[in-house]
Amino acid sequence: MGLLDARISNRNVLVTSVDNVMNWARLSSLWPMGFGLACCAIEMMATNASNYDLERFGIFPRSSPRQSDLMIVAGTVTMKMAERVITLYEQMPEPRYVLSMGSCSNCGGPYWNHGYHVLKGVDRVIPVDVYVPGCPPRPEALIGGLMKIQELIRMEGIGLSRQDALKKLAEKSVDPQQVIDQARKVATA
Amino acid sequence: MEMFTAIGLNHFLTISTMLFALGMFAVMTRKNAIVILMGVELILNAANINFLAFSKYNGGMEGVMISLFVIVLAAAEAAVALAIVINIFKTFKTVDVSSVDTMKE
Amino acid sequence: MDKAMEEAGNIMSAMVQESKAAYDIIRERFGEAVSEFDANPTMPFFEVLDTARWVDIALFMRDDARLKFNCMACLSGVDYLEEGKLGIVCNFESIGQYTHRIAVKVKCQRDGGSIPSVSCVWHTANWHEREAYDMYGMVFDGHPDLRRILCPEDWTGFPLRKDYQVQETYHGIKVPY
Amino acid sequence: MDQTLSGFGTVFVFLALGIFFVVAGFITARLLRPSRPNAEKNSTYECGEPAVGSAWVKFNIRFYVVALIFIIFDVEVVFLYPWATVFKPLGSFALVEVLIFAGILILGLAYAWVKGDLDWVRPTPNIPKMPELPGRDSGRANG
Amino acid sequence: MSEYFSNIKTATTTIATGLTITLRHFINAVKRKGDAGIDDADFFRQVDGLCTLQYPREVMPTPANARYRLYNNIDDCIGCNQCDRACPVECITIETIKVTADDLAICGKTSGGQQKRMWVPVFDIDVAKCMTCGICVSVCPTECLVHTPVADFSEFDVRNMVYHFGNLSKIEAQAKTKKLEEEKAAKAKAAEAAAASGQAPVPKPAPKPAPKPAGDQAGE
Amino acid sequence: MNELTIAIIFYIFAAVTVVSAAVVVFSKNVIYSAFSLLFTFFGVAALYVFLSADFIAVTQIVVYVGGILVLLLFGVMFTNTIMSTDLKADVLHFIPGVVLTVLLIVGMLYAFYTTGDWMPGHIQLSGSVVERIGIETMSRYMLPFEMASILLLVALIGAAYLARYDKANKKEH
Amino acid sequence: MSSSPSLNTWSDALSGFTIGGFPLGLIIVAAIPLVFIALYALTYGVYGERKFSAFMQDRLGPMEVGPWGILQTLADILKLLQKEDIVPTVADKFLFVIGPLIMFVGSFLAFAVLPFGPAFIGADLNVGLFYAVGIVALEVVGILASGWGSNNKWALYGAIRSVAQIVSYEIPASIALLCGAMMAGSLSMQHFNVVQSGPYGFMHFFLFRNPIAWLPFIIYFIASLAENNRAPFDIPEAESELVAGFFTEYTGMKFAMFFLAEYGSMFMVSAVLSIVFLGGWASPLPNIGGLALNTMTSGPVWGAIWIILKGFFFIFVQMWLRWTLPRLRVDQLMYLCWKVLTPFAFIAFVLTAVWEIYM
Amino acid sequence: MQELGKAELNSTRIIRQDDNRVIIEKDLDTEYMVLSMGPQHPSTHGVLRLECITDGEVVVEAEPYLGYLHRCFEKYCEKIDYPAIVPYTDRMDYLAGMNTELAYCITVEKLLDIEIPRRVEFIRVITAELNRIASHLVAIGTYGIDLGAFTPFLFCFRDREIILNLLEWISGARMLYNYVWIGGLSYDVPADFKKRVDEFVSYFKPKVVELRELLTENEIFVKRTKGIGIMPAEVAINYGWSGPMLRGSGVKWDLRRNDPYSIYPELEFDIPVPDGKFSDVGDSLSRHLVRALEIDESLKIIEQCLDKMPEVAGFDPRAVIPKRIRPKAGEVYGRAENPRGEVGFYIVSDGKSTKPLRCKARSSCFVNLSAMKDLSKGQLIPDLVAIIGSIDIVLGEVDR
Ligand code: SF4
Ligand code: SF4
Ligand code: SF4
Repeated sequence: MGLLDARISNRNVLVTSVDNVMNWARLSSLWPMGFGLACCAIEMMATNASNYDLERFGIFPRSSPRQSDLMIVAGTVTMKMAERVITLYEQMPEPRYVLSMGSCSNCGGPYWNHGYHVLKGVDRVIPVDVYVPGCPPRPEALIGGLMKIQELIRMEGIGLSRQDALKKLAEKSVDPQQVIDQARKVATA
Repeated sequence: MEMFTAIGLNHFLTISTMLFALGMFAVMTRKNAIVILMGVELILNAANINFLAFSKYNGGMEGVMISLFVIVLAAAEAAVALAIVINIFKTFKTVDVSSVDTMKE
Repeated sequence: MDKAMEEAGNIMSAMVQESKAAYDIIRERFGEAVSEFDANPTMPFFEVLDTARWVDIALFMRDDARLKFNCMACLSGVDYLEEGKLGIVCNFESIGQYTHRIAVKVKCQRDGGSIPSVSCVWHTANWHEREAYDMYGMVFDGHPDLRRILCPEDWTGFPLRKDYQVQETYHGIKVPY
Repeated sequence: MDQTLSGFGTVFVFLALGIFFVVAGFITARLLRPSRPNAEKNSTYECGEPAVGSAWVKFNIRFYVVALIFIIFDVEVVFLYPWATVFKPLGSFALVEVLIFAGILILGLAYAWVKGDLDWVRPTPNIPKMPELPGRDSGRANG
Repeated sequence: MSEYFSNIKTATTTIATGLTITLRHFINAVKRKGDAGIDDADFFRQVDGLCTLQYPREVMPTPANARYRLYNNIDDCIGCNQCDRACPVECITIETIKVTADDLAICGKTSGGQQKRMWVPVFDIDVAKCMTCGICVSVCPTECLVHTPVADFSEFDVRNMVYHFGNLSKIEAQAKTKKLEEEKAAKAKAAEAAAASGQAPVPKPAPKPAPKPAGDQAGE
Repeated sequence: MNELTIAIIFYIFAAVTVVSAAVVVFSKNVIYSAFSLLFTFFGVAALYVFLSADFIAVTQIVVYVGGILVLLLFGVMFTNTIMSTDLKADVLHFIPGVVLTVLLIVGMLYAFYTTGDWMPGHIQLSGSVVERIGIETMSRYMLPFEMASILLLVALIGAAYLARYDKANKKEH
Repeated sequence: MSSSPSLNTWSDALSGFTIGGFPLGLIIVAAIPLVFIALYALTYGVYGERKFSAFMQDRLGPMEVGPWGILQTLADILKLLQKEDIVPTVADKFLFVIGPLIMFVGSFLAFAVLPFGPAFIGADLNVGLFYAVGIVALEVVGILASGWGSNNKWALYGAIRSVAQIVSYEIPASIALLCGAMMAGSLSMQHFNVVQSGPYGFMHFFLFRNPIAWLPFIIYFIASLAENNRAPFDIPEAESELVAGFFTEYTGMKFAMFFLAEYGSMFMVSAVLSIVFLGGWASPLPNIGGLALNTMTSGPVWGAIWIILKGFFFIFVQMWLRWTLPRLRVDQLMYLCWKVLTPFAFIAFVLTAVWEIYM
Repeated sequence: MQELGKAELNSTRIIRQDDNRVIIEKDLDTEYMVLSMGPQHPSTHGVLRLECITDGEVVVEAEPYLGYLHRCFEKYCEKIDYPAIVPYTDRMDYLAGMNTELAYCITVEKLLDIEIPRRVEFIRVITAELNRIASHLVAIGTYGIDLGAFTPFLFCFRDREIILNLLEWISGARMLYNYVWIGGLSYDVPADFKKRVDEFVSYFKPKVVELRELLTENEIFVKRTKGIGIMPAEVAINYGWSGPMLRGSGVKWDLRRNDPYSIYPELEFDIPVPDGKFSDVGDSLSRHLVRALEIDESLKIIEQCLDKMPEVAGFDPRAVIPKRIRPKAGEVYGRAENPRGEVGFYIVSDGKSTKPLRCKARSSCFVNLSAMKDLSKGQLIPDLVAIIGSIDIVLGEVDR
């Protein structure tokens, strides 16, 4: 039974500072599993490559799920692949995060209506933390998504579930409608 | 107390005896050829401890030199013996010495 | 359609003429086993009527010195729903020998129909036939390894048939959106 | 007390510290980390597929031959090291002696070389052939 | 034997070549390429050196026609439904209410000066599904549906990615529907009355609220 | 104080040696036997240090751990399969083995402890053991030294031949 | 036993304060800084690798974790501490756990004989060099234990490959080092440094003093790459073939142990290389006339700086190679070892012996 | 139950059961191991799975399993309009979207029988060749990774990034362009386009040389790939190989020459085939070389196109795009030379609907990969990786 499993009711200064250190470590060293499915994977590779260089954030891909913290589901998950994705996800040690990259893994994307063999969203089989939209998402978008994951981790803590963290985040984050309004402003500007 | 704290020749001899006995036991009772080989290695180690112990407490180089040659021997022995074991295994599909000697090719 | 055929019969492009020449050789050898030549300007083809001779025709096409269709460029399954048939369309060409190209159609019954496999003539037919089987469900007789190739082994139905209904769940995962 | 020990005493301390370090690391990790095992998590990794069979199979004999040649030369090196510390005063005679010693073993290397034990035998790969005609049951091999 | 040595030689030289190349790059690492976008005239000014762009801090400008997040300027949308029908992914959902005659002025005109005849209470784009193919944009007659260069908009919840661009709230929409119904009823009544009175009213055009002609003339 | 420390370290290594040797012998799993041999060899190397034979100690590590143990492990891995045969090694002639072993231990220990004058006294070797070994091999032990090389050569040739030769297949490969 | 009485190891220097003959407590005191140097070398090896590789690849490398990313490794280790520990059901629990331990201890033990300065060495064994060569054996067993214990096919492939590779390359490596030992006439690590230091700086280094020394130098360097599973010899953990080699199944702290062990041995071989052929802590700067550069740059502190610099230089070269070259195949690896390096090592051995005796 | 293989000297049999699991029956000498390589494996380039039956390090047989990325492209074609299929063709071969689009569009154009403006053709060829370079860069880069060289990969991606920038500039998207439309293009090129592409060509030329020195000429690389996975020309044709794979086997066959489309007949370029000096004809190295040399050829083509491209004032690339694309009834098989080989579309139109009745995509990788099983026999695992890498598969295209 480790500390990260513990349920702590009173969160004093000590706990929070331990939290901060541990969260900092986790968010600074997110090792994704080198795992590409489709076109998005190429953009993921491009993000890893020199021009965007994910290693700046301490993100560098490991090929074994055992040593990775983050699963970037980059591409179309098909029915045949779904079970493998579950297995691979399960084989990652906790704490683990899932980033769904691209329309396909968000919700089936371009293949959602007639794609009989396409899983309509990877969140049907594994819990997803952050959804990155785009088809394929630009490297910038992927980096943005990873920063969102870092934001999420920052909110986590000993004895806090992921849901709590999300709630905490939701309190801080903006309403999606505002995003649109903002977009409107950007577009009109 | 003195007997336990002042490490002397007898301590080493005792250990070497134990190793030797364990090695003997393995050689005598185990059926797996590889474990028998391990037993032989234990015996050689026990012998080496004795050589070195006597060498130290007698102050000559003989023990050291002989133990060196024993190690050479052990290496050669291990190489050849394991090659034989592997060959036995290839032929009889087992490393069980008790069944090997009753088997014919 | 008819008009187009007529036109094509009158003025055939060089490519179609080449195909026609190749067809004539086959026709000469196999007679009624093959249908009339369809001088489709974009893809001239003929149909194999006697499917049992399909492998022979294929072998002849590959090995005859005048044809040398050594490359099967494509093999597509097709569902002829109205005719109640399934079929394959193969595109052939001759690499390095001639410039002629031709397409061949082979059809079989929609239910329980089978087509002889030509994977013993062209390696490439092997996977293409598996794919056609996977998508349409026609059986290729004599195929060495006729398994589904794209869909999972335990997938139900043949997705590209016109009347395909997608299954509700697969291994407990919901399939439709 | 024996002087040798003081040198090796440090080695012992390193040993103890090394073990301590590892164990401390493990214990800290144990205190920190979550532990939520499940069957799937504990299954063997094989690229996402369920593993077929155990990995504990007999391995190729070639590796054994490598270890074999290694051990022989290892022992040789054991003799050469003490010699290296004193060969200058001992002079030509010792050199000749050692050259004979090494030469004999190099003979062994040469033997292994000639016999192909040093070659990592690569099987002759299959060069694809044209498909075989029907009628024979050999579709498998080529298909 | 000569092969043995020539092997060693080629290996050494080619490895040395490779090492020089990487070393050159290592030394060049003092230079940086900068964030010139492809639009900039000096895009190729710096060809060696680090090419990493530290994204959240430095951004390379995207070209003007970059197709990322969709944005609908609903003020210009005439609710013609073209985009919905053209979208291969079917990720646009449009519901329209015909504008009643007295509302035409309120509803206003597009920036192109075209009178809008539809309320668009629901204009949802599921950007999670969208594949940014740009087909919808290319068919939009008023050019109100545009791709913005904003690419980075990830979410914690995929449902947040359905963007609602509609220009009416639910209540308003209900009100407008009611109004339309009333107007229709009124018209029907008027028509009835007219029929009863024997006057042939101007026949109402297509009942479907799809101003197709408008779409076609600007849509190519 | 320091005597005690040394004694403790000695006992630690002695215990490691003997216990792991016991595991080697009594373990049902050949792989465990092989791996605990590592600790035995290591412990014995430590004991060699106590016997001032530092060179031999390192040699022990180099040859036994790096060579023989690896060879043994390879042997185990080649000849055993979890899948078909089990890795358990059966015990043969158990009773006579125990009897003989006990007799052996008792007899030897008796001999050691009753013979009072094993130790003529602490005679320290002068100079470095390594250099002494170097000199001795070149002079007094010249012949065994050269013989060792021949022995090794023969062992190499023989073992390589055996490993290569497949009797069932009647061919070298 | 100290074979070089003129030298004081640090522990010897402190031994005056002990009450008994056996300064265990002080050895610990002496060892701790070494441990920290070792750990420092390990962690900054990792960071350095990332940065160097990044620069060679036109990238920036770690940037966001601490200024210029210098806290990256710390974050990695801290993170690995928090990771769940997975022991696969089918794995052999005992071997699975013992593997990383043996591995780490093996690479750590080697640091005991590295001299970091004239009086700054853990243990100046008179068999120091031999010890440094031999202790690798522990790693071999650790690798086998973890590979077999994982009961994973990739891991087993990785382990067996790795072991075959390490044991094979130990032969040319040890013969190459033997050449160094012949030049120095001793196996004591300190002795190497002493005989290579002098007023003429680098002129005293074996590499420059002896016309044949470059051959064993290169042979040892290549062999050490292979012993550390460094590219182009990284076939045991070849990502594109074997996923992650023998540590495929390891998570969290256990994986960290492998990680640290790998970088530890990297520093270790680099240090050995510089000690045996490049004078270790001896300053390479010569005294030129009145400009006593050498004298100025000698001493305990400078010694540590020099050896760390030299070590890091070779680590840099290792990385440089790694990020330049493709990987060899296993048969090519064996070819290189047995048919190129070993014969050349023997040639070097004979030449060195002849040179040393007759020149 | 099928028997897959036998060990030589005893009764070991590898059996594929009816439920398609492979089991090993009784083994005595060295054991066969069933090793599943993929779907998540660094060197299967996506989600290919190879079920290798290995004897030690030797692969007895490797059976490819596909379909992990089967995205129902052909189903989609029957459900959506002709122009809407274009973005889906992008997603088929996502590394060479332009080329696949082009293949699809010329196929439909054949069916529609329309004349394309010359400027459009030039732009199409330039973008397609740019995309070919980008695609080959990925192929070469990932091949480097497969063989353990990481740096060339990053260099390739660095340069590819510039091509992506160029193409994004033209089309608005980085990878999946939807730029080539049936009968035209979605936009005209930007004003500076010629200049920028010219700059790119002069920037890129030294980089190609650098790449060659770093990777292709490296002795280790050569030793790793030379003589591995030899495919004789005749069998390659029989396997239906195309593109660099076929040319690697020494067959001078390039659809841009042998079944010319667009303006390729007007352009001068070589078709590189290995001469057997640097590599053995038909081996992995040849295939790699062909790709590397094709980059040069593509640059040549681009330069020529830039020279010849007509400038038309007020040019509208959408001018000849039919309002409603509804081809007359007919069948067509059209194809183009993609970076990975021949990509063909077999389209059946019934003349009534705006959707094809049947659209089959003939995928180059699918066909190229089908030889994998044959090529893999008796290879070492590292060689297997080298062979897969040299086939340069894009799973999106294999599985469609
Ligand atoms: S989201 Fe788009 S780019 Fe990503 S995998 Fe799906 S289709 Fe490809
Ligand atoms: S960009 Fe394409 S997918 Fe997205 S809404 Fe428009 S038409 Fe649909
Ligand atoms: S096509 Fe344009 S105007 Fe018509 S509904 Fe869509 S966004 Fe509105």
